[in-house]
Amino acid sequence: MSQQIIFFILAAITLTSAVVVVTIRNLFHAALALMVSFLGVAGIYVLLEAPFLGMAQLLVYIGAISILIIFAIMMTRRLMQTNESPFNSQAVGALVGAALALVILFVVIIRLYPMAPGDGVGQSAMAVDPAILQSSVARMGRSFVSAEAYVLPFEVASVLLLAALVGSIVIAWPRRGEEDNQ
Amino acid sequence: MIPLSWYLLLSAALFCIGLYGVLARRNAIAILMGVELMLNAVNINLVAFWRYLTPDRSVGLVWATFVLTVAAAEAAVGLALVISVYRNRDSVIAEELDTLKN
Amino acid sequence: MLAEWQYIGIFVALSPIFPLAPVVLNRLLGPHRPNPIKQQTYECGIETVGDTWIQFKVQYYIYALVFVVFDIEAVFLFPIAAAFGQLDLFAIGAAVLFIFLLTDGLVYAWSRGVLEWV
Amino acid sequence: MDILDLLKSLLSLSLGDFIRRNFGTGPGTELLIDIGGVVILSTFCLLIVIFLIWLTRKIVARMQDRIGPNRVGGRYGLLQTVADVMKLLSKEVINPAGADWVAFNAAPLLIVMAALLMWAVMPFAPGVIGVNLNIGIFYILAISSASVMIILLAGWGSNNKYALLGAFRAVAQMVSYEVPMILALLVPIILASTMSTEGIIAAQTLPFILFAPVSALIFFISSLAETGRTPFDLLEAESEIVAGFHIEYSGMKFGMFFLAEFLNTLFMSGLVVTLYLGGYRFFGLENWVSADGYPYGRLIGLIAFFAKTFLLYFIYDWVRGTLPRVRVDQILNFNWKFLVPLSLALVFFVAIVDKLIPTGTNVVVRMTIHLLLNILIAAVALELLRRRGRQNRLAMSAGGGSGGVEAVAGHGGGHDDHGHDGPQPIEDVPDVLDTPLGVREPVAVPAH
Repeated sequence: MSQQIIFFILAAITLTSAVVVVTIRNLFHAALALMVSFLGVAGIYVLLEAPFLGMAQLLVYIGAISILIIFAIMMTRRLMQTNESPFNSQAVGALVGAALALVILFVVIIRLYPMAPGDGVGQSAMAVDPAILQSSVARMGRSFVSAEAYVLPFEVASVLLLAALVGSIVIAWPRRGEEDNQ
Repeated sequence: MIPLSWYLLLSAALFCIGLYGVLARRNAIAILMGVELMLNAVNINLVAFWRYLTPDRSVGLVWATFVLTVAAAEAAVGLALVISVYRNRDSVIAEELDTLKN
Repeated sequence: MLAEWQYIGIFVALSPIFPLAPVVLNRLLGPHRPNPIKQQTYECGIETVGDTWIQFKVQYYIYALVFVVFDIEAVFLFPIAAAFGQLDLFAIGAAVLFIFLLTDGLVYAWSRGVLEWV
Repeated sequence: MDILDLLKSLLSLSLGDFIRRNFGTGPGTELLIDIGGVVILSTFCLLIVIFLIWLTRKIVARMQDRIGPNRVGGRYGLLQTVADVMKLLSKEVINPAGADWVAFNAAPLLIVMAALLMWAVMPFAPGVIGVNLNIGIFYILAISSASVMIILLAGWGSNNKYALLGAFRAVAQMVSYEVPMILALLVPIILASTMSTEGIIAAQTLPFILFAPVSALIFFISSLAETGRTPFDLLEAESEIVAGFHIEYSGMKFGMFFLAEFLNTLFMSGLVVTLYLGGYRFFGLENWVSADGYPYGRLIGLIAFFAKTFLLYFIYDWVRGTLPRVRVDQILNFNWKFLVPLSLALVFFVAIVDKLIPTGTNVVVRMTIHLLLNILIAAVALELLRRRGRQNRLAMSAGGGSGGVEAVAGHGGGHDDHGHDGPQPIEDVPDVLDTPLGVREPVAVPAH
C-alpha cells in the first residue's frame, strides 16, 4: 500500500515535470524541470529495487548531462529572449500524434497485462531472495566482463564513448580563424 | 504490490510526452531534452521487466546501463552540434536549418 | 533492500526542513524593507551594464564533455570493481582494455590542445 | 522500560535495539527508528558545524600568528559562531532584481540537503550508521556530483556576472576534479571488493593507506578541490570575482552555503578516514561487547573515528592556512595533465597486480607488493614531472621557446605556460562577445 502511494507520488513528479519540459518557454526552466523528471525516474528505479541504476541516473543525468545542457543553453543564450512561440508549425499535429500513440500504447498494455494489484505474475514484483537483489550489482559487474555475457557490448560502449568524445571535440572546438568571420 | 502494467503505463506516458517535445519544439536543445525523456521511458521499461521477470539475471540492468551510455553520447554529440551550428548559422531553431533543402 | 532505502527516502523527505527552518526564521526575524536600490545587482559599486547572461567559452563545454565520458566509465567500472574478487584474468583484461580505450580519448583531447586553458 | 537499560543503551550507542526490545519489531517501529535516526544525524551534523567554524577560525588564526575569536563566550571565544548565527538571522533577506526566483531560492536549500544526505552512509562506529547501503560509495559519488548542478543553479539564479563567472569556474573545477576522485575511489573498492562503506572498513585489517598511499593522496587533493578550499578556492576568490557564486546571497541563505562547505569538508575527512585509515577500527576494541550484552565497544569506535576525522580535518585546515591560491589554468592543467593520467595508470596497475597475487596470500605480503607498486608509480610520476619542469625552465630562460619536447604525451604546455610566447599549435581566441567586463579569466596571482 505504502509502495503504491510512493509510486504515485514519483509518477506524478516525473510526468508533471516532463510536461513542463516540453511546454515551458524559458529553456533554463525546462532544463530544471528535466532534472526533476530525472530525479523522479531515479526514484522509480529505487522502487524497482535497482538502486544502483537510480544512483547512476543521478550521477550521469543530473551530474553530467544536465551540465552539458545548461552549458549549451548558456552558449546559445542570445536567441532565447525572443517572444516567439516555443513550438513549431506542426505542434498541433504532434500533439494529436503523441496522444494517439499514447492511447494505442495504453490499450495494448491494458490488454496484455493485468491492471489490478494482486499476487499473480505481473501483478506484483517477483518474489526473490533478498540476497539475489543485494548481489545484483556485483552480478552486473561480472557480466560486463565475462566472455559468455556482455564483454563485446561493453567494449563497444567504450568505443562509442571514445567516438562521442572525439566527435564532439571535432564538432564543437572552433577551427583556427573561424572566429574571425563571425 | 504494484502491478507491472503501472510501470509500463508510466513509461508509455513519459515516452509520448518526450515524443511530443521532439516533434513540437522549435529549439534544437529542447528537442534533445525530449529525446532524453524518451530514453528514460525506455529505461523504466527495461528495469521494470527485469524486476518482474528475470530479477536473478542481470540482462535488464546491463542493457539499461547501455541505454544510459547511448543517451550520454547522444547528448554530448547533439549539444556539440547545436553549439557548432549556432556558431556558424546564428540559430538553434531546427526549422531554420534547411541548407540541404535548396 | 527497500527497507534500507526507506531510510534514504525519509532522509530526502525530512532534510529540506533543516535548511528551511533557519531561512524562514531569518525571514521572520530580519527586517524586510526592499527598495530598488537595495535590490540592484552588486558589481563593485558601478551600475550593471548589459545583460548578465553573457556567452561563455566553448572550453567549459569541453571540460564537461570529458567529464561525461569518465562519469559513464564510473558507472561501468564501479560494479566491476565491486565484483573484483570473483573475476578471472580475462575479465580484468577486458576492464583494462575499457580504461585504455578511454585513455585514448583523453590523449586525443590533450593532443588537440582542448585541455589547454586560455 | 527501564531507566538503567535506557542509560546503558545510550552509552553503548544502541538506542535502536532498546526501542526494538521495548516496542517490539514491526514496520511501525522501524519507521520510528528511521525517522529518529534521520533527525539525530541531521541535528548532529548541523550542530557540529558550529563547533567546526570556531575550530577552523582558531586554527587558521594561530597559523597566521593571530589569536582568533577571543571575546564572545570566555577567553577562547567559544560562542563566537553562535553570535554569528544570531547576526545572520537578523539580517535582511534580499532578493536581487532580475533573479530567477526558483533557482535563487532552491539552491541554498538543495546544497544543504545534498551535504546532509551524504552522511547517511557514513559509519561512525560498528552498527552506528544511517544505513549500510551495498552501493554506499557510489551513492556518495552520485549525491556529490549533484551538488555541482546546485552551484550552477545558484550562479545562474543570482542574475550577477560575478556569480555566473564564479559558478562556471566552480563547475569547471569540480567537474574536472571529480574524474581523479572517481578513479582514486576505485582502488579501495578493488581492494575490498565491495562498495559498502562498512564492508570497506571490515576489509581493512591493515589500513588501506598502506596499500594505496597514492590513491589516498589523489583522493585528498581532489577532495580539496571538490569542497572548494584553498589552494583550490577559486570559485570564491574574494580578490578576483568578489565571492563567487554566492555573492548575491544574504542572511541565512548565505549561511546555508557556508554550512554546506564546512559539512562537506568534515564529510571528506570522514570519508578519507573510512576509506584509507580504517574508519572506526581501533585494535579490535570497537567490537567489545560487555557481559550483559551491551556493545560498549561502539563508544570506543566512535571516539576513534572522530579522533581520526578531526586529525584529517586539522590537515585540511593546515593546508588552508599554509598554501596560497593557484591560478585557474594551473588548477585545470594540474588535474588533466597530472592527476588524471596518474590515477588512470594507478587503477590500471592496481587491478592487474592485485589479480596476479594468488588468493590466500598473507595480507602483509599483499600490502608490501601494493606499497612497492605505489612507490614505483609515484617515483615514475615525479621523475616525469621533474623532467617536464626542467624543460619548461629551459624554455623560459631561452625566451620565447615553444615549451620544449613533451615528456609524458601529446603536446601543449606543461604545468606552466609562461614559456609559450611564440605561436601555439592551436591558438584560440576566447569564444566571447563584447561585454563590458569581459569574461576572460583574470590571471593575476592573488595577493594573499
